[in-house]
Amino acid sequence: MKTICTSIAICVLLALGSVAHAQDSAAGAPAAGAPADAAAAKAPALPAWIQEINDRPWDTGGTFWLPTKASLQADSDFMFYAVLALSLFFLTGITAFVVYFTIKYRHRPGHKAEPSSHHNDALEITWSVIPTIICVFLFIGGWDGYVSMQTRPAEPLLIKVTAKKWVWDFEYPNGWHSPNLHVPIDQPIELQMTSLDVLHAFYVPPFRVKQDIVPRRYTYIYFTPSRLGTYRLYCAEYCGMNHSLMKEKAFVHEAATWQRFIDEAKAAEQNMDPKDLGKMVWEKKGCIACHTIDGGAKVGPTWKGSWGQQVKLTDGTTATVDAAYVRTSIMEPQKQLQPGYPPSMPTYAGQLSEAEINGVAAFIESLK
Amino acid sequence: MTAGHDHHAPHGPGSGHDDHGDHGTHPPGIQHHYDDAQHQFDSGKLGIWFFLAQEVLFFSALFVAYVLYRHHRPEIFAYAHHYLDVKWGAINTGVLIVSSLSAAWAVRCAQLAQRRGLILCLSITLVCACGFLAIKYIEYTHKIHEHILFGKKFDPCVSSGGQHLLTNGDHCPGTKRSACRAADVDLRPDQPGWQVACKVKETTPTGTRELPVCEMEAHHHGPAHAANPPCWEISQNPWVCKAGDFNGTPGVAALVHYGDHALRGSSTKIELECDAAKAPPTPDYAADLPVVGGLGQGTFQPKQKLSDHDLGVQRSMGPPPEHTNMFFSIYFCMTGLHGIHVLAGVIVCIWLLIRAVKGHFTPQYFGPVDYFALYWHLVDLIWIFLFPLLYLIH
Amino acid sequence: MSTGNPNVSYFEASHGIKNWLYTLDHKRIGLMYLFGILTALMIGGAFALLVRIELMAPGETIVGPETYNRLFTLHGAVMVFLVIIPGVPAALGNMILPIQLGAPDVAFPRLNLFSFYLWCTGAACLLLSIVFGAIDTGWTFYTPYSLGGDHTPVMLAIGGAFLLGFSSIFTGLNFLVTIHKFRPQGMGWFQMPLNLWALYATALMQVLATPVLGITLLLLFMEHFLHIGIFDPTLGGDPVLFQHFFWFYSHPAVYIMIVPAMGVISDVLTTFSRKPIFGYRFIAYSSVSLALLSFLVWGHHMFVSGQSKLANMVFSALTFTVGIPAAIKVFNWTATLYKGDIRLKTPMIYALSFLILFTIGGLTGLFLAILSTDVHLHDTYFVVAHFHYVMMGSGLVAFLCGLHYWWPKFTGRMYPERIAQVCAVGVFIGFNLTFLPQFVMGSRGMPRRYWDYDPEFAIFHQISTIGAIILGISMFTQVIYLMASFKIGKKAPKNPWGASTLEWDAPSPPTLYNFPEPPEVHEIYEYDDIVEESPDNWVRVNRKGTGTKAEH
Amino acid sequence: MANPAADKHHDDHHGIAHVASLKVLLGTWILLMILTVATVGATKVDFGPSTNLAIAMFIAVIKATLVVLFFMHLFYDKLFHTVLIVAGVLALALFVGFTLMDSNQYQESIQWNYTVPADPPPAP
Repeated sequence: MKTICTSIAICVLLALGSVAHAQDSAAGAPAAGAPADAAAAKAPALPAWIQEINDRPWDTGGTFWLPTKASLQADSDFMFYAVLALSLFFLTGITAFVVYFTIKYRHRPGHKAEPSSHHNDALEITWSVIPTIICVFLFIGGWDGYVSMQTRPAEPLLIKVTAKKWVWDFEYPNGWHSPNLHVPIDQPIELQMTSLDVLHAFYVPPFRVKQDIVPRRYTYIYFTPSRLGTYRLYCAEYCGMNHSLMKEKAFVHEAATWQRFIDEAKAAEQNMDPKDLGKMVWEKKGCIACHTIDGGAKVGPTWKGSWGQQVKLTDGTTATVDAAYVRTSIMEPQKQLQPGYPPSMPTYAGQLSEAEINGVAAFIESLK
Repeated sequence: MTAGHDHHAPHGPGSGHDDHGDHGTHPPGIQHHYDDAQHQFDSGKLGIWFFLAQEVLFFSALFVAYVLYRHHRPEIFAYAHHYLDVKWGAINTGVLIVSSLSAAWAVRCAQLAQRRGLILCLSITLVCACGFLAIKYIEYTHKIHEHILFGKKFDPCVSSGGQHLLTNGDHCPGTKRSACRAADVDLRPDQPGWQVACKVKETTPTGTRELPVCEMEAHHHGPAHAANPPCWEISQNPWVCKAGDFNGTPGVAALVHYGDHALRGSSTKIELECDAAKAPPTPDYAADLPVVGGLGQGTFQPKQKLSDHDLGVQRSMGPPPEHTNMFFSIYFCMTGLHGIHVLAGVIVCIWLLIRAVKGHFTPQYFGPVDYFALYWHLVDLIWIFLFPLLYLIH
Repeated sequence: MSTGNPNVSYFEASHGIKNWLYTLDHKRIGLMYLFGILTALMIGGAFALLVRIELMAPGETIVGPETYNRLFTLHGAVMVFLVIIPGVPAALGNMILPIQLGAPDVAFPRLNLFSFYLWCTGAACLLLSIVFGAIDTGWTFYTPYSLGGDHTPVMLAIGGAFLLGFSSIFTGLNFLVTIHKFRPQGMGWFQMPLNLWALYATALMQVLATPVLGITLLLLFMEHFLHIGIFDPTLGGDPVLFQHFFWFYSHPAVYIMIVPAMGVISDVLTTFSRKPIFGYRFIAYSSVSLALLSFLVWGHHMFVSGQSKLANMVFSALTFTVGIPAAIKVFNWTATLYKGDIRLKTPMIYALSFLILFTIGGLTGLFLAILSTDVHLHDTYFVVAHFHYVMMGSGLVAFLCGLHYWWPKFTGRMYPERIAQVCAVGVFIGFNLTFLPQFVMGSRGMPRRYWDYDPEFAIFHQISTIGAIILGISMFTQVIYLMASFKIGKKAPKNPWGASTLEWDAPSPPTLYNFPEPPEVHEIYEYDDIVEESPDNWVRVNRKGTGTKAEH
Repeated sequence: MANPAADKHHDDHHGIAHVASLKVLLGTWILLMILTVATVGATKVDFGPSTNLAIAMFIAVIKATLVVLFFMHLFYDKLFHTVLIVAGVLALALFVGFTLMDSNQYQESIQWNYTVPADPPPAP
């Protein structure tokens, strides 16, 4: 019996280890350690000061327990520390009693259990009522901290968030789209969020805000940034293979620089050379997750040297890779599937502007 | 060894089926670990009651889904329940109640050692149960044939003019739901004729403006409309015609209907500008209906506001509201799961019939019959709630 | 009833594999459950170790993202459905409940066997899904992600969980009727051991909550294959509705995991302190009130998942009411140690570590019940640490405590005491080393289910992985020496711990119908009547009868 | 089929469990049939959607209690069995109530008539 158990455990370990390795060599994750976007080649097209801001590392400061406080919603830290103190008090109390009793009344020759009352209603009532009172206070503290997060401020700055399998897209009032969040300081922000495929969650630890993003529905977050800096932005609801790579940055700017930033970035993107715009789309809109530009194998076909090639499609027909081919495979990817690749590309209809589609085509063309 | 006994059918799809009665060769008596027949019977009774409480919970999620969707999207239920045939539903309810009576009677016969009565009652229950399943089979095949199914497969025949939507067989006078958009709904398919493309101009003392013509909106005037500017709804009354082949039969343009409240003041003049090429010759029918003549000067008076009933009928004529498939998802889940429980009951009833014929049941040992009857009453109970919830929507 | 010679131990009552596979004897079924659960525990533990080794360093260490997602999903599914839900009730409960009641068997022996085979088929389906590519949806199957991807593994996993659900329902139903109808004369509701109160409360939850899991998985199954659209937003469904359905079962499920564990601890603490339990009625009532309150609080899993403000407020308030009975129990257990005569045998070490770990688990639950802190802490490693403290730190530790406590009784062999104590301390240290850093990492913002994480969390993951290895080793050694004790274990006396509940009057291992002759019911906390004749061998001295009271 | 032995109403408790008298069985059955006809008839009259639903539910509850009390012998049976079935129904009501309370709040934010974002105009 014993040998059976041990052998099962060992072979499960080995089988999974080996299967795992074979399956994943194909996926190939970005270089370990370095955040995904910093490794991308410098995009010369953006003005220097925008690029400098984009490359700033995110803030890893904060106390032992909590990250830096960067929004008014972070006042909930008081409740965190209150409950922490309360818990430590009760924990040390219980542990002290247990250890003390175990040592004092440990079994030793001649020691017998002295008779003691084994029920004392007064004591029972006290240690039922006291926790109840504490809980009432905890609930009230939690509730009014939560309400400040959930009531819509007077006239918030509306930023539309669209989450998609493994990329973020923030739309600013001037119509500029960016994978990173840029917000002015001390301005109440409203994030109107929706998802295009599965559940995601917007989570910026320093802002202490988190809200799931549900497909075919709008969910909202209201917060007011209160500290300049760059903070990490995570997806907190499990959403599939690259859930752990769906990470971006949230920037808090001065009010003036924020306005200048989004205007100049938009302008830069508009008159950017299509090739560079295509490269930026490839990085920011999630193409990088499946298509390589250096000929390497990944989930989808590589873009390098594919321009003008005759490609065989699963339905037997052949097509040349040109602007029309790129457009249809962006809009209705399921129509043109190359054999040997999983049909898992989602449609980008309505998510890429006209300039961006031409940019992608130009970028692929430039990858001779 | 003594014949053990078990008390209920732990079934549910895919989980295999345990038998109900005992199958020991020993004449039915008391299992070893019970003190006496009373102890064994009471334990079984308690076991079956726990099982019934669990069955109530097993159906709970479906009732939650039903209540949620009916509360939030009543138009789906108002529209879709026309597809269900109340006649068959009522017959099924009757059949189940009869089978419930015969099951209860069977228990009585078992207790009074009336073996023939027991066999008769169990057979009646069995026949009724099979009848119930047969009726369900009829209803399901009708729906499958009409494509009135759940999820993506919901593609029934739509817009059959004044009558309700029960269509028959292949003849689908209207358009398939998947093909039809609100605009090209043919509301009187059996009368070919004209669809008039019109524009509405509102001249008020301050000035005239052209109002957008909303397509025929089958939904209720929910918030979606609040955002749009006040618009005119060309709501087709039963005699509107369909665009295309004109063969001279009479038709009338439209009944213009300004939202839900009466016209604002008499100074507003509504003009209906119509496309000459499609205007039919002067139709000759009921006087109070507006007349469209010539190029666009047709002035007319709006009819009185439609009663709820008329609105309901009108709504059931239009294309199905968004996501009507949800009703049928819930309908098929509820009646399907209930059907599976009836099927399990049938299997158990057959098994009990065999044992009754073998004379296993005595006034001291009739547990299985009693537990089966309790289970059967619960299945009947669930149908008692399903029938009004699904079939009798108003 | 089960066949065989009734006056030898149930091992020798009948031989041959057929007599084991078709047995109706609750002890054999309990033992077969135990082997299945220990194997599943090893498999789940292996997945956990692979997850922890992968998280040793940011980026890819041993596996890529898809396999990592499959590993943590399988770890969750195997541990929840196969190990921790059937653990104490099905394995230990089946073994001990009838003997503690002095009954020859459970109320419906055949249903008991049917539950076991449901468990086996469910387990086979769940583990078979690995062969077909394993599921990567998380053990919660959240839609709409779980609706995509290839269907066979998800179908198998859902089918498996469905069958395991019914196995749990029928076990619960069996226990409820047995406790109601098979109590001997003189054992009223308040003369029963607290373990039975806990099993009663658990069975209530099993019977009333698990069917909702059944219907939810059925709907998910139909959603997957027939696209009925009830959870798929593109067809009008609502993903939050799935979460309501799932958590309406899954919160009572987490109480199905912890309440029987509390029952075991209530018995073990009083035995090894040689002193009646403090506040018997309060502990008994808090078990049942936990069972009832567990149906009210499922919304606290969904505070940030799109649930409305009103519902969040209501669920947050109700969640605090669930905390109170647990607190009462902890206080009563600590009071039981007062003025006792505490022997630190292995079960007692586990019971004391349960007390500490459950206190930490319970208190960290407060952080997550408070709305404003939960928004920050939800779906981070803080939650992972909290539920591991409650499920593993309390649930599994109590399972091991009960396993060691009743091992002599149902195997007739003593486990090696010294090694067991070392392993118990190993479990305590390894567990704390693994999960304390995760609290800090979580509150600093490390999200859950991340295959690649930011470098600033690396130090916490490394400590956690080392702890996991220590934990893995001590768990693994336990399985070895427990299995070895079948052959080389010392013969176990009738009452090695001097416990006073009814099962210790039965021979170990018990005969086919547990007691050669109907047992005599005693007051359960009369420790003065029980005297230690020789080390680990206690004898009940009948004061009324013989009048002589052996001196200590 | 008629039971020749004198069927005194309340002498049934000498057996293992209560024997339902024919009068009660047939009476309940007839009542159920009448109520079914009534509930179908009630839909012919238009009291407005909510009242119609209330009437249908009221009749269904009466029928359900009839079945539970007389066909399932709960009227003559142990109280604990009633507690059980009531517990099941209460859990169901709790489930429905809480979920409805929650989903009531977020219905406006659901994009019910979701139109796929229009494709950008084709390249000039």
